[in-house]
Amino acid sequence: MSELRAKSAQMGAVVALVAILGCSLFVGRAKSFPPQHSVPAGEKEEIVRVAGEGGRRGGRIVIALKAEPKTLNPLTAADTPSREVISTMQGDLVHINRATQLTEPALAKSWKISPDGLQYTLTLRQGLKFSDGRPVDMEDVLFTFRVYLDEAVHATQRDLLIIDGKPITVRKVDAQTVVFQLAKPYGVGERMFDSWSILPRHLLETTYKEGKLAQSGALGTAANQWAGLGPFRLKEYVAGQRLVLERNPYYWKTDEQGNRLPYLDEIVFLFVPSADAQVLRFQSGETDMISRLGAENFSVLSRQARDYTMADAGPGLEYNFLFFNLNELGEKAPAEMVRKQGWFRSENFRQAVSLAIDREAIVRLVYQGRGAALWGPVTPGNPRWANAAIRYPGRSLDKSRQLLAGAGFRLTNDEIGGPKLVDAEGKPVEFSIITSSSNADRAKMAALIQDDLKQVGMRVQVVPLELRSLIDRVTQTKEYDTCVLGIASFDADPNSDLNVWLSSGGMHLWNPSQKHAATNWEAEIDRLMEQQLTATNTVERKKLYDRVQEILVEHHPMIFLASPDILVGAKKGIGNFHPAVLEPYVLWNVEQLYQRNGAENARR
Amino acid sequence: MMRFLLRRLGHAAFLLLGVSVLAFAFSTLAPGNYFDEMRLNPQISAERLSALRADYQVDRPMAVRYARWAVALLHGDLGFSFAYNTPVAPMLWTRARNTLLLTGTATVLVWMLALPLGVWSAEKRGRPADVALSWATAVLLIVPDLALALGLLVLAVRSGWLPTGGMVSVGFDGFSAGQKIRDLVLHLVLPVTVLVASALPVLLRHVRAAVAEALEASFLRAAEGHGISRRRLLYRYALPAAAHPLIALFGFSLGALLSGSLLAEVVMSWPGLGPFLLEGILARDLYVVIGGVLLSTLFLVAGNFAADLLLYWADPRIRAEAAER
Amino acid sequence: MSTRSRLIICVLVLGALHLGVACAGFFAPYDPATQDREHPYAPPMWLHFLDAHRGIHLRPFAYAQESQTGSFDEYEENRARVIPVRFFVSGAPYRVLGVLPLRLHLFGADVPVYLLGTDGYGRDLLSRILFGGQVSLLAGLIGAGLTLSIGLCIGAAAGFWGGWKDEVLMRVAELFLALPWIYLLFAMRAFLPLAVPPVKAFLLVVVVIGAVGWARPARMVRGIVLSAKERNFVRAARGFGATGGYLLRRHILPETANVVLTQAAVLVPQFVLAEMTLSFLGLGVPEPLPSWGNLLASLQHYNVLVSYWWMYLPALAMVPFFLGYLVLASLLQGSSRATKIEVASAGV
Amino acid sequence: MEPVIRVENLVKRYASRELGRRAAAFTAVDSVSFSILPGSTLALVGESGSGKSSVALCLACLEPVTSGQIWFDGRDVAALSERESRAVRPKLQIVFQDPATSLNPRWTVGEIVAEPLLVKGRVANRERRERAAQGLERVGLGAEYLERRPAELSGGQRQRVAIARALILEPKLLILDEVLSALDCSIQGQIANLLVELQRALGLAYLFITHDLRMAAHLADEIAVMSRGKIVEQGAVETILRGARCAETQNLLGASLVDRETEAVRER
Repeated sequence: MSELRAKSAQMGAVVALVAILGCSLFVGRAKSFPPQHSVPAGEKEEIVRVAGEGGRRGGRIVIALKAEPKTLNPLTAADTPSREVISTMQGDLVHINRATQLTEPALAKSWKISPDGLQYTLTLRQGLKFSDGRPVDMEDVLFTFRVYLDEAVHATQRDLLIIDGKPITVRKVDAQTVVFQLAKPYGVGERMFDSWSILPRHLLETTYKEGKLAQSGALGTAANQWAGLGPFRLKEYVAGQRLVLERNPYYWKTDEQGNRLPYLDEIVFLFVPSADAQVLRFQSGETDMISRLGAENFSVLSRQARDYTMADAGPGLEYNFLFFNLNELGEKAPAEMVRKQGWFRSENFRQAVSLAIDREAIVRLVYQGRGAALWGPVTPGNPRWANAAIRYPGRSLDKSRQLLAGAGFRLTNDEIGGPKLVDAEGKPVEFSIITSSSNADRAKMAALIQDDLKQVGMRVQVVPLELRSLIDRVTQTKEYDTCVLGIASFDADPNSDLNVWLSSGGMHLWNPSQKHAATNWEAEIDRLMEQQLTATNTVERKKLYDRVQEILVEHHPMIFLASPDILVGAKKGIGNFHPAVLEPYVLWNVEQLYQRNGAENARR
Repeated sequence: MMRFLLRRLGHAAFLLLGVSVLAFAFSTLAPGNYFDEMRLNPQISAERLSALRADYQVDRPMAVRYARWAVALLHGDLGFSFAYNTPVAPMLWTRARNTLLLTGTATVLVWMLALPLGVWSAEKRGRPADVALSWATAVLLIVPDLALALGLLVLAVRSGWLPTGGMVSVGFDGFSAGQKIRDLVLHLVLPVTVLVASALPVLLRHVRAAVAEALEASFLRAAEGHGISRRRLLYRYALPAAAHPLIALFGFSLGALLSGSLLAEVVMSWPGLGPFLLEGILARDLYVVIGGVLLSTLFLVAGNFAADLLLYWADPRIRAEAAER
Repeated sequence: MSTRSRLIICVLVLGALHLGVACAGFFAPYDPATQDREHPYAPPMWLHFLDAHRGIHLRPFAYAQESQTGSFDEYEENRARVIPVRFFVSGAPYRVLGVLPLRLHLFGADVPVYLLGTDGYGRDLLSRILFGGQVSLLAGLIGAGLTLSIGLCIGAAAGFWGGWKDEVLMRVAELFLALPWIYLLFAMRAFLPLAVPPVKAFLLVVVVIGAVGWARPARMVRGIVLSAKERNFVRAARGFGATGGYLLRRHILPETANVVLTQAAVLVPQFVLAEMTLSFLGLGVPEPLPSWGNLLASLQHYNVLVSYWWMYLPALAMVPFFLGYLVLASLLQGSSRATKIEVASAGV
Repeated sequence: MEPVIRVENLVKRYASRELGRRAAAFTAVDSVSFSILPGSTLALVGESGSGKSSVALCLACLEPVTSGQIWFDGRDVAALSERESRAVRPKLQIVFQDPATSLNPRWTVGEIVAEPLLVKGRVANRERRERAAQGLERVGLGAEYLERRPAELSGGQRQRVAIARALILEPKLLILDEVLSALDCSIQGQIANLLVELQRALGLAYLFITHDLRMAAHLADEIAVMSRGKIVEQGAVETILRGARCAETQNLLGASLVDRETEAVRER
């Protein structure tokens, strides 16, 4: 276990080395790719020079996606494959480096935050061009945010631009400068500009005016009808089979030697629906990289490693947990449910359950040791925000039994099946855990918990439900006892999980969308989260968030279980392969990836 | 004949109507809808979700949605996919084509194998060769298809002889015509093997039973007595005499062309209708599913119809009866 | 050997196999749900009679397995630790056929002995296979029985009445063949209260599949009934005043008997295997209960497929059962030459 | 003497069925009239497809009649419902061409012969068995055949069993639908003789349906020739044989010389 820790720490160090050194100016035009639309005279092209191992041009990388991306349109994309593909095709103003988890200048070469925290002034890089060669100007930026904010478009991320109920306003100052005006200070600072793809106005304005913007960017879109500011651009889509992207010759980054990035000519996304089939494809050499590996498949690949490298990037941001149904029960709620909730509402009961669960066994049996036991919501993969004071005290059946006895439960003996826990009224403690049937890991966790709780006399049934049915029960009908789920945060910042911790949040799973906080401690979390949202000082925010974590651990609305490591693999021939624990795990530095052996690759 | 055609058309229309109504009803009964998964996406707020739901009218009563869909269908529109945000029909069609390539090959192959093997084992019925064959098919029958498919894939990886899934290699577009065909054939081998292995035992049993029956009919015994060659007897007399049930079976295999290969397609990541529909079902992508179901139903109908036509054409008794009266 | 004596042997063998599964508790050394978290994916232990010093033991023994440090699933046999196996020991409590509580097991040892290895939770595979058979065979029998009895009734009614009733029933059958049943299953599982015991929940799913699967057998039965109805001995019986009920009972349904039995023999394994697919959709037997379907379903995982050969053993355990059913089917088929053709032609 | 059965203007039309098997409504029997006296035999002769078997099925109440009357036992049988006709049927029994298909292969001979009693009900097992044995004896088979199954019998023996079954309810009229044509020549003679004997002993009326004019002449008192659903010629045996007026009758006279076995195959 400790060995793994050390390994992941090392990995982190490697990743940190690749951190950008900042931007430097690169004067002049790209030599090999004369633009179709020339830059106005006197305007220079401001290019980012990226540190790191220099690669060689050419070649192709093939990578599998578990499903077809649903769209190329950053406005409507909601699924992981789409986001992964879009991240390689689009650029944002300010970017969060997935390895360092810090912001870095991207399309905006610099930014300034006013002292009151309400005004963000961003300076746009000069001489930028879309992947079709058309120059980028401030109108594109304004168009982008107009579109994202337009309610009729239904951009999936629109809510992130609404602060304190008021949308951000965007104002152009001059050709290179834009000002974002907030209604209230926003703690995340410039991080909020990450992932807002700057859209090509020249291609989308007509469709926008026709009100069909949400429909554009379908997979069948012709390559010349789609453009972005990412390292790759659309080349070809074959329904059900693959999506091929090609090098964007106008990309705005170079390596240290001044060679225009990206190195690769092509990146091919194959659609391989099952995780096991993906492993097979990787093992047979048909794909070059693999990510989102389960621990079992990871060890199979590691055992048989031939011409590929497997990497354990350490715990990611995914936290898995068990939660109880603490929703307000209506008048018509069945007596049985009322009784069960009587137990669930008892904090001693919840804590007893938590103490009875063997998290080390979960890490070992579910993740084959490639994960971390969790006691609080922030994983070791997010060292900046984790509350170091919170530690997993270990499993204790004795303490668990004591707590239960203190809460009025007692043990009786049943002939078959061992001791049985009954509540104060003599009713046996029996409840169900629902899990998603499509996630084998969580199903396994539930089965382990079932066995753990049997030790303290609780009879638990595991009910695997297909994902939609599960979500429907948790968020709509609210007919369930307990549930095992997991959340993988997009970003290390606490704000990415705001919806989970706020009592009014739709993902406040144990009791979502409350009008008023149901308990004092939930009210306190609300207050703390609101405070950190507007605090501008990181140290202060951390202090507030630490307290949130403490409260969660104290009251156990969710019983945190474990966090899996990010497990990936790549062919030995791939250069600059440095997986991150933030999505996209292996493609975050796609512009720097290269094929060491170009000739061999060309033949394939 | 015309009457018969009209009747058949009526059946088909009834079937399609029934299937579409019930598919709609089931999908309404099944909990959750496409937009539910977004509930677990912390970036999307509840208001956004309800706006989307209203936009796509998933909250409207079923009858209203069905009516709208049916009207659109009459205009040749199968509806819109929630997930892909594009019309369903072209998406279905590309995938159906891939599926047909796979199942078509497998169906031809399985019949080419089952007919001679079935005739052969019917001729040798009761003898060791026939017994051995029937045990072999029995074993094939109880191996779960899923295990078979995975086993073949593992073999492919270990040996490196065959591709481990998909329909074509990555560089397919750059290949010459010969290479293209070779590549496609190599990719077809594994999924076709799985399909053939799962269909062969049952078909073989039917062929054997039908031919054995025909061989026992008295007129064939008489023909044997007249000194007709064994081969001629088997293929010119016995097989046509056994045609009736086999044609019906052939209709079944035509009908299953679109729906019979889900498992092989998913495991071998064949870009066909199966994985697409499964994804649609799990994601509650309503119109994709209903479109797919309708398409498979259409094949079912067409398969039965083709069988009837073949039967009419192949069975002299039916033709003579119809002509005489 | 005559067909009759083969049939008897076949039925006897099948009966013995089923009895073994029914008494799973006695043959299985452990409770199928007991986890041994120190021994996930432990390979099968061999029983020895000869020890390392060539000493002969009358009582078989096994060597203890100890996991290698730093590894999740690699074990070493510790030759120094000998575990003698005892017979007719008292162990985990169980009930015979769900009624009679007992603690007697065929064999056991002081330290767990895994003759067929363990699964990912360290559960004894032998016990799981034996107990799994109970659920799976029950499901297979219920499902096949239901499908066939509904199919028989509807098929016979359609074939015998003919006319518009036949027409309607057959259209409905086609409808049933074409519908996407997965939806219904999702809907059903979602409406089922969560508190339903797992076996019951699963059997309910089986009942639904059984109930919707009638169309195919119904078409077969209808084909036979249609031709049986036109047979001269049926006409003759009508000729001396027989009623419809009499004809069905005495002449027509007996004609379908072999086909129905043959179908049953094929359908039982099919229903058992179908559970694999159901597990895939989360509708199978839930943890920690074993069933052949969910034991096999673990083979879907690539790592299990290539790393732990003993996880194939459940498939092997099913072979005698399924072969038994198939042999029974072909024996029954063989004893009814005349009706074979209709089986195949029933689709028209 | 009052005839056993009197058929007046019998018409049988088949509606069209699925798969174009019968494209339009097709008239199998067109205004057929005849009557049969007790103890006498009418032979209905015609080529295959001439409608004679349809007449047999209508008379036996096994097919509904399109129009016309069938007077039997003082009632118009054709007008009876399915349920009512059940009471009449035992009195007019039919024997089919192929004994292999008219006997249920699963049953024993004893069960087959006694089946009409089983249908009638209220007959004890033992009595059924005794009467079956008597019935078998009447057609020249011993009680040792009771436990045999049809597959173990020869064609002639099977036809005897079928006749025994038809007689067990003591009918007045026996409809013999091509009962001889599936049999070998020598056996044909034996069965024909048996029929003659039975008629003499029991005073039965026969409707003897055949395509074999010579056999008809051998057995019948009167002959009716059918063609395309109509009776084209009717009269005493000698009249027909001597002065066949119709082309159809002449054809049939010729056809009688053709090998009967091939004929049987064509008839299915």
